[in-house]
Amino acid sequence: MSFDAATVRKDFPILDRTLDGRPIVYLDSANTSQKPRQVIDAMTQFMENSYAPINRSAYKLAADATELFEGARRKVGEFINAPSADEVVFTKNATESLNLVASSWGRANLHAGDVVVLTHMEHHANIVPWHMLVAERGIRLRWVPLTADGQLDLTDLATLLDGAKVFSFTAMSNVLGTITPVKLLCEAAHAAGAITIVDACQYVPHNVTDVQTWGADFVAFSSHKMCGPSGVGALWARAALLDAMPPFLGGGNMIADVRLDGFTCAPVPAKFEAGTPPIVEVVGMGAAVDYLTALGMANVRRHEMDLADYAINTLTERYGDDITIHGPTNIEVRGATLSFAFRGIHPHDLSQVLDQHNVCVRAGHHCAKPLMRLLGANATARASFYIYNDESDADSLADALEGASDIFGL
Amino acid sequence: MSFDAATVRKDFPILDRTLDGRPIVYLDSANTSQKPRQVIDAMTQFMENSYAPINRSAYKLAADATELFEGARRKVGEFINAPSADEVVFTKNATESLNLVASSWGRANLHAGDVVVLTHMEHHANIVPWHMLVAERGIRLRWVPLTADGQLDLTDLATLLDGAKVFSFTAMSNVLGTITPVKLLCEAAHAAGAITIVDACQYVPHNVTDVQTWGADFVAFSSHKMCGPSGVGALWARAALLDAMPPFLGGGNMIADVRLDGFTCAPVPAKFEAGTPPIVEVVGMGAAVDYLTALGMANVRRHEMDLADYAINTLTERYGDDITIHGPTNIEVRGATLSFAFRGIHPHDLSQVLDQHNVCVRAGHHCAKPLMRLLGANATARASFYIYNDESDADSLADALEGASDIFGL
Amino acid sequence: MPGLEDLYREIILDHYRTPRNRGELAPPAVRAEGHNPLCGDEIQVYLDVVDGVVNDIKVAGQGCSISQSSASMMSQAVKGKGLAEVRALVRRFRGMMSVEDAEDEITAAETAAVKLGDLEALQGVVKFPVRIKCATLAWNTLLLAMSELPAA
Amino acid sequence: MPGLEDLYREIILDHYRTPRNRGELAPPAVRAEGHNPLCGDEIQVYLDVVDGVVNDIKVAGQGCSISQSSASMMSQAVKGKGLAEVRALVRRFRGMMSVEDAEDEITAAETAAVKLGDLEALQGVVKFPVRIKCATLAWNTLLLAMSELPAA
Ligand SMILES: Cc1ncc(COP(=O)(O)O)c(C=O)c1O
Ligand SMILES: Cc1ncc(COP(=O)(O)O)c(C=O)c1O
Repeated sequence: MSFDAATVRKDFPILDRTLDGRPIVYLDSANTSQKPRQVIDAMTQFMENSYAPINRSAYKLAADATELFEGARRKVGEFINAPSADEVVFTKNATESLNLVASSWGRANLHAGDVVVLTHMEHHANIVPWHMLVAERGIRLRWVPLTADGQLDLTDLATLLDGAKVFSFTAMSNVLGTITPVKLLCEAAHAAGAITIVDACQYVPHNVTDVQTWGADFVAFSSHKMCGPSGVGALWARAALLDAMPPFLGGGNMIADVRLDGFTCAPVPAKFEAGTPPIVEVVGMGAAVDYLTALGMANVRRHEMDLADYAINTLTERYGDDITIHGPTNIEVRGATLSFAFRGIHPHDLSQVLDQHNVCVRAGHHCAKPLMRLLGANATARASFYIYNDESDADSLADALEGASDIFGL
Repeated sequence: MSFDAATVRKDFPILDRTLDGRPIVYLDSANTSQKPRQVIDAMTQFMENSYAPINRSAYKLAADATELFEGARRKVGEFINAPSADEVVFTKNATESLNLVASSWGRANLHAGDVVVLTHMEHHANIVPWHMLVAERGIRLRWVPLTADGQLDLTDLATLLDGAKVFSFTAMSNVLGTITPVKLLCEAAHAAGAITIVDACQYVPHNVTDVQTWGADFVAFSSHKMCGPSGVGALWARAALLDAMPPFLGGGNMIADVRLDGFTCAPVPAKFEAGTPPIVEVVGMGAAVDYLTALGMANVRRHEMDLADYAINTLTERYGDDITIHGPTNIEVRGATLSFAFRGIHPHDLSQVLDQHNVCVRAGHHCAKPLMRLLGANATARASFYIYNDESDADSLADALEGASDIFGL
Repeated sequence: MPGLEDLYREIILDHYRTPRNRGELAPPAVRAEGHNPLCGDEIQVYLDVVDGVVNDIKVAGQGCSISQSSASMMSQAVKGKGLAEVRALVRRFRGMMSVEDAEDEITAAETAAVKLGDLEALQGVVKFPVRIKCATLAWNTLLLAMSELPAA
Repeated sequence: MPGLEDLYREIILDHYRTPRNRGELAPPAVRAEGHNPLCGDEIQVYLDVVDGVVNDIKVAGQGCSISQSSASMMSQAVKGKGLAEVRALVRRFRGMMSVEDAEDEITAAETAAVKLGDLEALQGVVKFPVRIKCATLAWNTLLLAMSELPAA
């Protein structure tokens, strides 16, 4: 199948819109992606025709809704090549997925002095839950450093992993765009006896994901970054790990029995899905998976490689030393997420100027403050491209930058 | 304003639908409510025109989305008469709200031997999180028993509360329909030095809610039961309590700073909203609040009192001793949620038979197994009425019951 | 749309009204407990196995017509059978309920050879997916009981 | 739509390019740190108060033009002022940024009487709600520093 961004773009109503008479150049998909008509319609139609409780009531309407809901679980499972759909736990976002692992697996398995290995390019969602266990349990953290071009520096990996219980790392950096060698990292971790947690929040929306080839133990991601609704995320994990873990949140749906003096848990995935789930959102996430599957994730990846290549070339040819693009230059190991510094202008000011042209980029620490400090900045501007972007968007970005330095007289 | 269920009903597309040629008699709103056109449209329009990240990016689209999102927080705050919108924390559902309190306030304040008081009519969401603290911390639970007609038996309340740290109770039972005297219970708890947690999941959708008059410390509820989207809930709490509590989930948005060696928290409510929130769903919840406000919650309550009265009379007049309706007979202290037993037919079988007439009732333990055991059943059938139901729905239920006993030859 | 007559066959209602093998067994019979989290049904299966053969089985608990009749028919079907045969029967029954079991030492041929007899009446349950959990509750609890038997 | 000229007034850019009172102060000056979680801006305010008057103030940290110029202007505005006057100024400035403060001992009249001078240039920020947090960062950090002063 050939991939045509212009056709894809037509599926996204918001990109048809103008603001102050000009089209929107949306370059903030690493933050959250826009929603195609197909997903919006799936949610609307579900609410108009089929909305009902899940896994609780027996009437047809509820049985049908349950079937749609569990069908979405199967779709999400297949999308990442999970051995079984029952290994897919729906959460509210990737942050909850990671907290679930740290809290449930972590509290059951980690004790004072135990080592958890992270990397210097983690998102706060994969740092703070571990800091909380440092404070509560006295576990210790070790950090995989970075190379000059923003890849993981694996020189001392074996030493870092030595004696570690957990290696938790991102599959793709939301700041640098770096894609990490997940399979190799899982192998190294397992060789050292550590379990692996993959933060695939930035990877799943942009690449063919195969949790079995990775050999990972836990994989976390969010619907809203992959054309799906907000309010839902997923955690995939090996059934044996989920089975052995204590529950996370307590309440309805996650129990087999509750008595005045205690409770027993339902089997997975229900065990980790306390309370009324994001019913409509799960169905919408299933529609997003259908949408991406129809595009073909290999096509998506190829498109984004081309686009990253084009954008990097355009910006560097035009601005030379005035622009610094962080992260790897090798397109094979990076996605189309470009953090950059421009003529010493503070990213916040830069984004304000770009916004005059409806060019939407994020300025800030991107929830990765430790990485920011290593980059020697407290913020970067970040342009992140997705399926609905094409070369014209990269050109718009380049054009809009032109005016920026005038204002600040720098 | 006068309240007309037939007009209200027109706002709900799903109730216009037929199944096998017959209309849907939806009597499962205590489980989850249907969604009016106004809420569906608000979500659709937001996704088509205004979707963007919240509280992170600086461009107009993001600023406008943030304003809509925070506007919804103000609406929700006003709906329950919160002193400040910043005291409203968005969660994924009431279950998460209650777990947040048990985990965050609980772990910071409860130690071995400390007493938490619950009632015999609590939902699992207000039992299991405490059982988890019993296992982890060695806290002790005491239970407020029930009277014969399904109200709280307050005879020994002072004794039960004596020395307790927490009193956590429902404002309205999802099984019996009982409305509890929240203000009085809060006063008694405070007099004993205990904090109060109100599970208002069944109360907020059906009544005028005023957390200040209640004098409660924490109040939890869900959007999906009050005409709003799935995937979002709320926790209200006094600012001073929230300020003093440790965080719950760790990640983006809830931090002020993150370093390799630790983190500091953002001010509330951000402190308790880790990760990308249910953006569209919060906006939809705001629309649901607008919708209910326009109807007038006092009108809603009056409508449901009339309807409960009518349904109870119709069923008892028609079936006499063949039907047992649980819970209070005094309409003043109950909502329009009717659990019942009919001619010894198992509720699951009963609901199957009713479903032949598209009468949707829930059969089961309603996530309140301890209460079920007290009722001497392991399940009840439950018909729960809401704004879009009227007397004809009660009649349909009564008619559909007719055929039930034939099949089982009982 | 499937009608109620597909679900509530006469033989099912008969087992519901007059359940066979109800009661309890004292140790050394093993006891297992099952819950249907959906409807609150609870079942206890007491299993007495002597020399690899089901010597006696009793069922207690509460439930709907489908879960109770399935339990009653199950108790009749397994009584007197060898454990391997029981396993094949469970597999066959779960298969009829469209529950897929992972491959194991029981071959497809062995499973297919199992006679279901009266249990065929429960076939109609598949058309009511929500009730499948009612029909399989007793069987899953039986598996649990078997897993708790002392190793021979 | 408000234009960039509303935001980036010349006087703001001047304070951004040439910030006043940059640096640190040694104890007994108090130090407070502020973060803008949105953009990552960090600011440190050093406050030296003698006999209830701001004897010296220094500002360190990194930030955008708005947060840096606001900090610079603030430092100029409060230096030499008594603490009560500083409090009224903070309130007045936050008011201009449409941040509502709870009633306290400072009256509305006192607040209204405060002269903002150069700070008026930041008025345009209100039209860009996301930038309000940039403009108020230094001021909130000043409040923090004041709260850490030893009781007189
Ligand atoms: C790499 C990475 N991990 C985790 C997250 C957290 O995802 P969410 O905010 O959906 O919980 C994000 C996105 O914000 C991310 O980019
Ligand atoms: C009284 C009560 N509390 C708590 C809950 C849990 O709400 P949710 O499932 O939305 O988390 C419910 C509804 O299921 C309820 O009825």
